[in-house]
Amino acid sequence: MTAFAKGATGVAMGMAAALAAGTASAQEDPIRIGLLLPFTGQYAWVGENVQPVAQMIAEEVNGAGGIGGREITFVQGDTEGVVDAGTTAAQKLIDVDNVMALVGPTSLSFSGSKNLIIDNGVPMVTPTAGTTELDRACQDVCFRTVPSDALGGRAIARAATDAQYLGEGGTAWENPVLMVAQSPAMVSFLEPIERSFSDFGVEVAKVIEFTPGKPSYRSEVQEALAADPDGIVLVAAPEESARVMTNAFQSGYDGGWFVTQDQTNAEYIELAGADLVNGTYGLEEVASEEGQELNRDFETRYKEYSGDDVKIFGTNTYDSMNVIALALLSDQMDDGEITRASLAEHIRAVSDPGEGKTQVTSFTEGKKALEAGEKIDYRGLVGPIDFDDWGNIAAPFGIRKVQDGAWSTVAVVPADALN
Amino acid sequence: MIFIQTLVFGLALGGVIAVSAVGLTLAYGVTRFINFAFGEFLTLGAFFCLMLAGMGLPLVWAGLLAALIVGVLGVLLARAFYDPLMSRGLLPLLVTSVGIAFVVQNLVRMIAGSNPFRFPLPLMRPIDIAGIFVPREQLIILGVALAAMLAVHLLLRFTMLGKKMRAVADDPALARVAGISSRRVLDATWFVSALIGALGGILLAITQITVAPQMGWHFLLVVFAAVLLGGIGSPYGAMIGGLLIGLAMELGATYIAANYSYAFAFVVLIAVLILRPRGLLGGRG
Amino acid sequence: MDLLAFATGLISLALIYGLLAIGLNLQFGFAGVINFGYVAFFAVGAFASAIVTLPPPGSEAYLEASARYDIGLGLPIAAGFIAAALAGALLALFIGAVSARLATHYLAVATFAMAEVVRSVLGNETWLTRGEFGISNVPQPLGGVISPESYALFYLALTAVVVGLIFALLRRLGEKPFGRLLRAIKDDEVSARTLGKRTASAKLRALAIGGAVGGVAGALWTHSLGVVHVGQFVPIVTFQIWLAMLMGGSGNHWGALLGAFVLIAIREGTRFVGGIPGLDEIAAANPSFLPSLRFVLIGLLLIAVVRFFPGGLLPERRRKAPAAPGTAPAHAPPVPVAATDGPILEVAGLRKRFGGLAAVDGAGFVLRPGTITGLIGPNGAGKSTMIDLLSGVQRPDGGTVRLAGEDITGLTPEEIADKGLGRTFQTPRLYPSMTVWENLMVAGMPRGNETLRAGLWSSAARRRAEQAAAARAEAVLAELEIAHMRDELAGSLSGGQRKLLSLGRQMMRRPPLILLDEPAAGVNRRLAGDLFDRIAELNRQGTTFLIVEHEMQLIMRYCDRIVVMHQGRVLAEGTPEEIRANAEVIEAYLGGAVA
Amino acid sequence: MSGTALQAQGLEAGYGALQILFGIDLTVGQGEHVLVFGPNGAGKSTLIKALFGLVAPSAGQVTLAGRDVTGQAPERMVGQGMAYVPQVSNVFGTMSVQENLEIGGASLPVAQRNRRIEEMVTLFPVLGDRRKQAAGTLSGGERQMLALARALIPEPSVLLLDEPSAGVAPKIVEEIFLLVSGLRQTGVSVLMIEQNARQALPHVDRGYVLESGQVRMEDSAAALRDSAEIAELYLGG
Repeated sequence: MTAFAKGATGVAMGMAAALAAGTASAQEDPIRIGLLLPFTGQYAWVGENVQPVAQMIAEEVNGAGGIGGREITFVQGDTEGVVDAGTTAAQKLIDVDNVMALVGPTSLSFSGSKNLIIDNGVPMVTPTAGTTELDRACQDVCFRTVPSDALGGRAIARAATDAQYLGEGGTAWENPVLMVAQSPAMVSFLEPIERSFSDFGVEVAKVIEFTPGKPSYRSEVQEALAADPDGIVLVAAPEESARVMTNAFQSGYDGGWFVTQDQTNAEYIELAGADLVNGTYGLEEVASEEGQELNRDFETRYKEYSGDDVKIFGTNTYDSMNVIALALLSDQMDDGEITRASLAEHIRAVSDPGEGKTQVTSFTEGKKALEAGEKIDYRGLVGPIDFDDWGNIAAPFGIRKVQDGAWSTVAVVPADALN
Repeated sequence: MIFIQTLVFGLALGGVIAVSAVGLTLAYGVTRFINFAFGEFLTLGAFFCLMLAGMGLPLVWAGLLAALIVGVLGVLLARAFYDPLMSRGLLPLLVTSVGIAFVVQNLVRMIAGSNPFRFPLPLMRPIDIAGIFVPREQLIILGVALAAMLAVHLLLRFTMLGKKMRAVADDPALARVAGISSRRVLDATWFVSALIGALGGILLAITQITVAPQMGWHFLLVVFAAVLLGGIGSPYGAMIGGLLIGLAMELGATYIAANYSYAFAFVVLIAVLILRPRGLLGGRG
Repeated sequence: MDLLAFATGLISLALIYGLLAIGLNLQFGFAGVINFGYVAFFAVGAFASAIVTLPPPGSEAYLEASARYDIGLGLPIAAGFIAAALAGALLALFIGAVSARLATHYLAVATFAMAEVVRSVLGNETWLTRGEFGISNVPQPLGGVISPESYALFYLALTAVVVGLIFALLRRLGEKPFGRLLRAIKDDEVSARTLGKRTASAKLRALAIGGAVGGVAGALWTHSLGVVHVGQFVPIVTFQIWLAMLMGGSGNHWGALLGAFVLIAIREGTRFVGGIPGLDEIAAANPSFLPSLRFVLIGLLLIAVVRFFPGGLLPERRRKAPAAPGTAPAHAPPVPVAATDGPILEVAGLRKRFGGLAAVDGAGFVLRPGTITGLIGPNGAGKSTMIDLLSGVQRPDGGTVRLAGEDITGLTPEEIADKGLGRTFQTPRLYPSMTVWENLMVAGMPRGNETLRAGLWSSAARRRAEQAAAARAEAVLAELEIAHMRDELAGSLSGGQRKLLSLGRQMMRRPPLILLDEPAAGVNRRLAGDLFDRIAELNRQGTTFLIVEHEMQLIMRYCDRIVVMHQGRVLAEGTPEEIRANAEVIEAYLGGAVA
Repeated sequence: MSGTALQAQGLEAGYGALQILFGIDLTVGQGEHVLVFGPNGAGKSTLIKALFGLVAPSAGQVTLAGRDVTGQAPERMVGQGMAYVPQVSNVFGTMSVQENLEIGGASLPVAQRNRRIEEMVTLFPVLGDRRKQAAGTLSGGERQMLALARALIPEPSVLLLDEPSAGVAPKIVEEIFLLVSGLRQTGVSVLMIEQNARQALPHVDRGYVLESGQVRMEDSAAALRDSAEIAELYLGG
């Protein structure tokens, strides 16, 4: 065998393996849902946080008899946190695995897989992409259960500038500094936060962008402290956030902190240390008092399921999966057949508010209502989950604060307060 | 004032870099190739330390034991993957070391997951000296770094093993002729290199608070910069290079642009190399 | 399920990676640069092409796409590809400038760092690249015209055409004098320089082409996805390209292309890892388990390829030389030297120290045109160093060398070779991975034919030059009686044949003065005699020789004059008879109180 | 002479396809000093490397005090009692004189090593004055002394010297040969290859003349010195 033939055989074998795997999975019955997320590379933690929550819901669905007898299974599509791998991962999920819907992608992979998703009409309900880039990116098949960073940023500015949202003993910030990590998921907060502070009458004293992945941020912190802030809004992944806050502590800073919904979870307290983050304000997407209760229930349930605390994107994933599962069920009950196009329509149908609709907050509840012939309106942990034309949700926000090593809610910023 | 404060911060970061760089450059001196898997020694050191501390071992002992484990792993890796290629020139070794970096880094993620862990060092308020904040962690880092560098110095100057290592680094052919078994010196070198790397990783974990599978790989570039700046293969050069790179990064972040501080370290490096192609203290390439 | 669509996308990607591997192969395989930052070319190409082709801000297309960026020139896509190639080439020239100063290791790390600096710049200069947001409205060729369903196929065709075109160009180039020169440099740069080759500029050109190819790959990539984001260009991409190149075999472009297909097959094939009993249970507890396993496999593959396939899957094949032209073999005329009645070479007070050792310590002698002079002396007398100094391979510390009256002291080897001084080496320093015929052709090709342009367009004059050189090569092959070895690799020749070929390369050039460093060492006695007969024949035709040799019988028989060196100085000079009778010389050889 | 220290029988060696040595027979008696010389390219360096295991012999046998050591790795040769001083770069330039000597005794117990170092410093007093100095800064003659001393530290039975006069100022050459000659008192056997035959011969007991990889002559030093054949050999017939 010549060397070329050997090489060619290698290629053929690789392709054949791909084919075999593809056809094998096509003959099975379950409904496949793609997890188009980074599982390796710099953002591997995103996939790792989302998948268990999605799995928990899938088990709930499958335990209750699945979708018309068909189980929900997941296929991983590792985007590796880079564009071309994200595209090929999406290609495989859509063309080979024939997934019915996507959980994901992140904002980075969205740009590379956007055309694939739209051309093939695959409904995606992403729990992870809050970037303002997606605010007006695609209609009909794109949905997200994470509010646009534009809204989140505005809520932070609103709360920080108004003592009524800061709980007992809280004072409004007058000289805030904004620190933002340079990563796709974070930078989109920058402009909304800075602008919103200004809208609410307080100028941001300094904006500091920093490179993720550095071992320390002492110089960046020093620069922030030079502006003598009474509070710092910190937008970064948990790892960098912990580092920045520690470095600030080591530099003698004792002012306030405000973090985004990304760090407003028990996991972050554990990573950064309760002593360090005590008194830190955080953001949470909640509808109401009731919503807060649901959140606590979810935290307990997840802890039982996985033995772990809820991490970033956990609540958003919960809502994404519930919406998908309920839409699948509703679609299946409609005419016994599920297609990507009909599923996208049913995603709207089960989540939009409406006269006479039954409000449900979980798959089990929703299933009961659907089987009773009712129309449903899913209301989630993140908010009422009512998608606008571009698949965005508008959520009121809860303001939380670390007290005695745990997050507790100190106020709710209603949607109209953000105007 | 800010300048002095920046110097203080830069020194501590430089200490971490310097320790790691010494480990890398020691191995280079004897083996004549840059080990791209060196960053994984850092990662493994931090993870083993974390694991042992989690099993209830006091942090200091956990760190030392972790370093020893990584040292042994380093020898095993080198024997399995590098030794068979020693006679094949530079490129196969470089590429193999990149492959090992991929494998180790992803194995760590397969076992430990992707989410970062907190390094279990309690939070401490800084010491305030006339308005200059000196974080206690930094004192620990500097202390350990100085001790490690002193230990390397003593090893190289005053022990037979260290002298053999220097002899092999100086002239491998002559060392053989003088009756030194390069096999054993090589093993010892890998052990020391990996051990110091692991120590560097633990210091890095203290600096950056967290432990994650990619930490070593990310830090590797800075370590490279230090090694090259000091002159490849020169342990004392690596120490100086490490401190300088640490200072350059912090000064660059403070006075030039925070988001360019990595780039700044490399620009300094490339500029120095263009002026002195063999680094500050490097004799040979 | 639509496997065709899946495969289409992957084949396009494999072609793009193939292009990257080819570009890297040019830089590493030919210019010898260990570039661990190759992804930077991919990056600058992608951004350059995107920025050049994006609709300008404020334009209708800009508003339609609700795009957001500050720069966009709105030029046609072809301009984007050109810009990408230029951007890649410019970056390569920068590396070329640095690489001249740095040794291998430093260069590997410096390029690695350079790529990170590039990434840092692209990530930070948001006015240019939108930083972490990325640019997502990059125009796609015929984007509105072709239906979305068939667009992937269309783009695959486009990619195949672009890659095929570049591939064909490079192949053509490889068969031309320029390509031959690059392969010669890869095998032995110093010996190429002593044949008068401008190796530095040839290497720089190879680097630039490699950079341009990487840039074009970037353009192909960005227009296929319609987006460009700095997060793509991480170091792991560089190493995947290395993997592709090494798997293929670093000697040829087919290998690089094949390697890229294998890489993509493995990279994407491993996405199907799973379903192994026991594995899924572990995987359930850690979602990163299986995806990380993929990279463990890729890492192991990298290790295994290097260890077990040192030549790659597709080792370099021997090229068969075109059939010999029918024209009668003829000698090339010797290179003319400025007419002079005086000596052809004058050496005076030449000095060279290595550390504490004075290898050549004020030596001087004179060569008359048309003579054969032997240069002898005990080991360490400085003979080889003398040859190196005369040919420019080493720079003298002092003294002068005049060739036909012209001062050539301190010139580069290629300049000295052009002035009419040829040399051979003690170990022949051929181009082992090239055939005998190619070795001769490299030597015999005039410089003007080795340009990049000459590789792309061959004029009638250039074809004539090639034919003339080929005819000369046949003559030399016949004269040295190695015509049967014509298509053998030089690396497979015996010691004696190598010496012959090494002389043959000089016969292709026919300089008026040739320095031979131990032409008979390691050659059996009969062949050594033949060799000296050839030398004598060339000498009759007008070539002057200076020969370092230990085989005294040969020296005494063939040389007109003998120069004896001892401890870096000229100890004696004269006819063979005079030298044999010289007591000092005998003392020098046998040791004793000479100095 | 009470026995054979080193013996080579039918030794053949070369580099790849290039054979250099064609069946060399050679003996060095205990305490004997033997010179191997011959014109350039005769194979002297290859011979000494083949004896020491730096070049693997393709045929033949090397025995050290009766033990077969053919083709053993150099570092093992040292353990067997053979020492070798290369022609150039024979000291560790970045290390001090003292450290060079210590490396020579790396395998010895500390006490013995220190004793041997002191003995060597007595034998070569110049080294004692320069203990702290980096070996790279020594003069050519001092380097040769250091190299000799380093090789002698483990008390070898046979010492191989590769052109000790190479790269040394002419006036030092005689001094070095005298030093080597002085080693007789230690009882070590010496095999020296040297181009500088006339100057070396008075200091040795016996000599071999090598030509084209074969032994052309073998005789006592005195007889070789007076041989007319030798000059002819060097300068061609």
